[in-house]
Amino acid sequence: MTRLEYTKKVLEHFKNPRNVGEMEDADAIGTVGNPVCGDMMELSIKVEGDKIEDIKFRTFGCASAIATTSMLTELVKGMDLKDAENIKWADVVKGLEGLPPVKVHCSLLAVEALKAALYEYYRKKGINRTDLKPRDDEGDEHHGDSEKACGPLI
Amino acid sequence: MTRLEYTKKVLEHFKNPRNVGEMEDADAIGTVGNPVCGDMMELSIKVEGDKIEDIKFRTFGCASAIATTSMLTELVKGMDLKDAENIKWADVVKGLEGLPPVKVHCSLLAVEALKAALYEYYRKKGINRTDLKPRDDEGDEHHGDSEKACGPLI
Amino acid sequence: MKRIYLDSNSAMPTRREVVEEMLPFFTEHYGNPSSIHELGKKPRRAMEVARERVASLIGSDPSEIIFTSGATESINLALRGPIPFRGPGKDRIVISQADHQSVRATSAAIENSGLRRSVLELDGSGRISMEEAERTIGEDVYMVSIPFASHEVGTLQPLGEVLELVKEHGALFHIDLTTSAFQIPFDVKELDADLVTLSSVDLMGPKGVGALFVRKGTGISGLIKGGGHERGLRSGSENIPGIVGFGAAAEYVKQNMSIYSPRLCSIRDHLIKGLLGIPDSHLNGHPKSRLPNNANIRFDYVEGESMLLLLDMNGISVSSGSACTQKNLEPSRTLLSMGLRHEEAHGSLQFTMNPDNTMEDAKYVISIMPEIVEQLRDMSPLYNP
Amino acid sequence: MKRIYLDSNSAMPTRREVVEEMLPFFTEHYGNPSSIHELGKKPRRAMEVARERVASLIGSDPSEIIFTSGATESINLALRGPIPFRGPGKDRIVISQADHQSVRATSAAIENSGLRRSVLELDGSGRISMEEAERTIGEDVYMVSIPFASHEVGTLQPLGEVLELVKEHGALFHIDLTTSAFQIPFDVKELDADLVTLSSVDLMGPKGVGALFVRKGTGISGLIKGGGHERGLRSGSENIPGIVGFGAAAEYVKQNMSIYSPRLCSIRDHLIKGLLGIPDSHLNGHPKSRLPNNANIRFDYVEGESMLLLLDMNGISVSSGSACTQKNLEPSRTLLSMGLRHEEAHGSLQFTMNPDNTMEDAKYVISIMPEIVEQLRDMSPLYNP
Ligand SMILES: Cc1ncc(COP(=O)(O)O)c(C=O)c1O
Ligand SMILES: Cc1ncc(COP(=O)(O)O)c(C=O)c1O
Repeated sequence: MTRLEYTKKVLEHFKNPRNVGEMEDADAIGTVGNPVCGDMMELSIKVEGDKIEDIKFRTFGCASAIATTSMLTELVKGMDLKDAENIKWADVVKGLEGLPPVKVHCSLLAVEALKAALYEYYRKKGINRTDLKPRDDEGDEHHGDSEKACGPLI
Repeated sequence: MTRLEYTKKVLEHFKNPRNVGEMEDADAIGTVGNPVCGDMMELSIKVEGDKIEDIKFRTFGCASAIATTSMLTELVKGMDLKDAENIKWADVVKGLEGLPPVKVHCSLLAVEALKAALYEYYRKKGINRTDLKPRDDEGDEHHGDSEKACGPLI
Repeated sequence: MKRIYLDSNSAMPTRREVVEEMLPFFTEHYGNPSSIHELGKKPRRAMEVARERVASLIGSDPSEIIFTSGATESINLALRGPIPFRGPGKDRIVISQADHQSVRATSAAIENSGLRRSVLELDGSGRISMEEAERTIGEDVYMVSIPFASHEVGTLQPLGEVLELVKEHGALFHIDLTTSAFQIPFDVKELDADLVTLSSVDLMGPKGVGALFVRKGTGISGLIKGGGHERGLRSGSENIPGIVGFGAAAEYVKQNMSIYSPRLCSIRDHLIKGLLGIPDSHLNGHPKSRLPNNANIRFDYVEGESMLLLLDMNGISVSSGSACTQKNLEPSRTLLSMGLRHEEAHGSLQFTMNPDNTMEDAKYVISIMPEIVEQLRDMSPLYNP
Repeated sequence: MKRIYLDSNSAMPTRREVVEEMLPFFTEHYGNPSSIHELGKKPRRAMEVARERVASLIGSDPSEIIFTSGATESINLALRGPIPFRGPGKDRIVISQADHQSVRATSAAIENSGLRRSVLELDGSGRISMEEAERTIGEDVYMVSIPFASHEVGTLQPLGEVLELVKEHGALFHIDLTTSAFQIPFDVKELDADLVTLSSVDLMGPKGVGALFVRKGTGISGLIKGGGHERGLRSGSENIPGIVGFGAAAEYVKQNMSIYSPRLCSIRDHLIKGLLGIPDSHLNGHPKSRLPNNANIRFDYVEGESMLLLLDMNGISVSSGSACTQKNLEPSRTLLSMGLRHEEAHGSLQFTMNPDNTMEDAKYVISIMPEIVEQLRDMSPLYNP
């Protein structure tokens, strides 16, 4: 039943999140999620040349939502835009040394936030990167009214 | 839940039953019950004048079957035939200071045994006391095959 | 670090003197109470004493108490057992959004099996509305189930009024007493419900034991079939140590409730007042008509699990009404029914006490909470002061 | 007076070291295992250790173990849970006369609800006959339930042969392991039953806890609805001290069975031999293929409860297969199915042991029994030597 429990790494990121805050001079901001669903993330990036020079986040959500965003910012800070595009949720989970299955959606959301910021960054530059465009429907998966959605974890 | 438990008096009669045995020179013997149903009683009486001069019993059955027969013999020994006829199961139960509800049928059976003996005594004297004649069907009550008969006590 | 436990809704410690009473029944008086030999006697009598003690807590006759394995089983038995005995045309069950998930899930299963179900909504204070109840409870209803109080937000329910309605329409009334039994007196002679659920752990007794009060004459069939224990309503060899502990706990509660409940009220009120000092914080549930042990507060712009974990890191145990905690991702239906928006439900915390809690506990929570809320708000995109 | 307990079928003492393991979970680690704060951890981990220990006893995966409140509940779940998942045309359950009353009553309820039921009879030794099983188990059967051994007369059942038949006809196989688990090894990898019932008290653990092994992939729905505990198959807050004790007992049994079981066999054989020295006494059940802890003897011309009470007065606890004991007045169906006449069933005694019993116990019983039988025969109208 460790599936309910967070790794030390998650708790550490939760307690001392890296790169928290707003960014006055952000080149782009990506926002995903919905407070209705219990988590919402905002990622601000500053790009210099082809690199993510600086990154900041704000998250409303559970410990894993906060930790995954924090982890993500740590992973992509200083990274080439190309490489950042290719970050996968699994990289975030790996960086955190694992997530309870029920919390994996948080890592998906963090990656979505990054893509949203990158989409916005390119859009401002006049490049339409539809492949990075955020889906409208995320968050819905854990928000049904059915008995199933209310069922046990395993 | 004392309903499962015997009174001290029952246990005392069970352990040291009065008037156990056969009687060589019995005036009449009454036998009721059926080993199939778990209890069977045999009462032998000796009559002098109008009095039950002596009485003996043998019982196959549970502690309460033995105790009720023992109690009954104690009650009627030396009694007028008339009075003996009027012994009720409640007198036996009272003598024993109570019986668990599920065992009350034993006291009925003991009284039946006495009546059977008296019936036999009168029959031998040429008097047909049908009112004392044992029923043929006793014992059947706790011998069905239905789930109900197998149900809980209360 | 001293630990402050404010999650008594999730579990309560078993009192030491209760454990002491249980102990001989594991290793010494271990016989089966149905045994007619010597070793059956002590467990049989101990079980009867326990039955009398539990009955006495709610003013019932001991023969009306059926021992079960806990509140959830009692609720399953209460809601489903009477179905075969219901009158013609009676094919609907009425529950409320104040009910525990065990009531919700059991009634959902009843609905799946072909009957119908209505769920009463709550007003902003967490109470069912009598107006809706009047509209909803009709002649086709075989049972109405209402908790004494919402276990989440603590709001007391208008049981007396509901009872009148229920009787008027010839239905059965089940009251879930799980959360209130240790803190508010209840008597089945004063409020003649047909079925009442009780739980041992919620009386500071052992886990794994519960009871259902079944008023004499109520038609009901057992769910768990077998040897015909508990008047045929609950088969299975009896959990004697558990039952003994349950009885001891009921006795303790009966003797001491009038001492500790007022104390819990004071601590609760202090805690509520202190926490509402935090900006943008709100009380969930009724300010007065609520369980003595329950404070349920929501903090705007932040999420429950995060607060819960930061409190935990500071030695404080609480529960949250959040989507992100426990076994499912749904926000509390009770909170939603009260009109809270999802994000408000997500930001709610339950502080629930037991008699071991002290005023110092409340004070410590009040001292810690502001920085936790602030820390999380500082990273919340919803918070733009 | 020293007490000699030979009624382990009715209840067993909980081992002291098992109680010791349970104790901290009442007063110290009392949290709810679903809680995500600190107090949820110890109970959560302890529950997983217990699950592994119980699984290990029968060679299963821990995820295949569902904790319940005891054998009776496990049996109800095993027999009824798969009904919604059964294949088309599969509407019959097959049980045997060796089964416990909980299997009989549950399957009777299933029959009442519209399905059908067949009950396999026993041969003179207490075994089901494979010939009858072959005739009975067909394509319309969704489940066959057979105990590892008759708990009354101790006769082992031909599980392997039945299993083949069951698989051939696409049915599920439930084995009631309640009485055998502490004394004969069993492995679900060697005998691939779909469902296996286990009971804590019958492993010298606490009462009020049991388990159902549910093989991965078996379609089954829960009976007790609620919070969705135990993979949704058994809702209700977990009885952590009980589960911990169950695990500790399973571990003890696994480590020690090979030591005490052969010893129980010797005591059993000595007891049987000694008691058969009494004239007109007979062994019920198979002379060799029987549970190590079980001796079941009948004494002609006398009735069970009377013997039981006289033994009790001499400090010996046993059970009887008699009409006059326990909660009902019926003679044992197992004994009747074996061909005993009612009066023979009434005169049968069950001597059932646990690892605390010694050869001295058997010797004492053998020394006492003849006078008891004689005393009762002397007052029996059936006995005319
Ligand atoms: C009001 C209420 N009813 C029922 C239950 C179910 O209790 P259990 O999980 O102990 O069976 C709970 C559990 O906390 C509860 O709070
Ligand atoms: C073989 C068997 N199965 C099931 C049971 C039922 O167990 P419980 O009464 O503990 O639920 C028993 C009880 O002794 C048993 O012997």
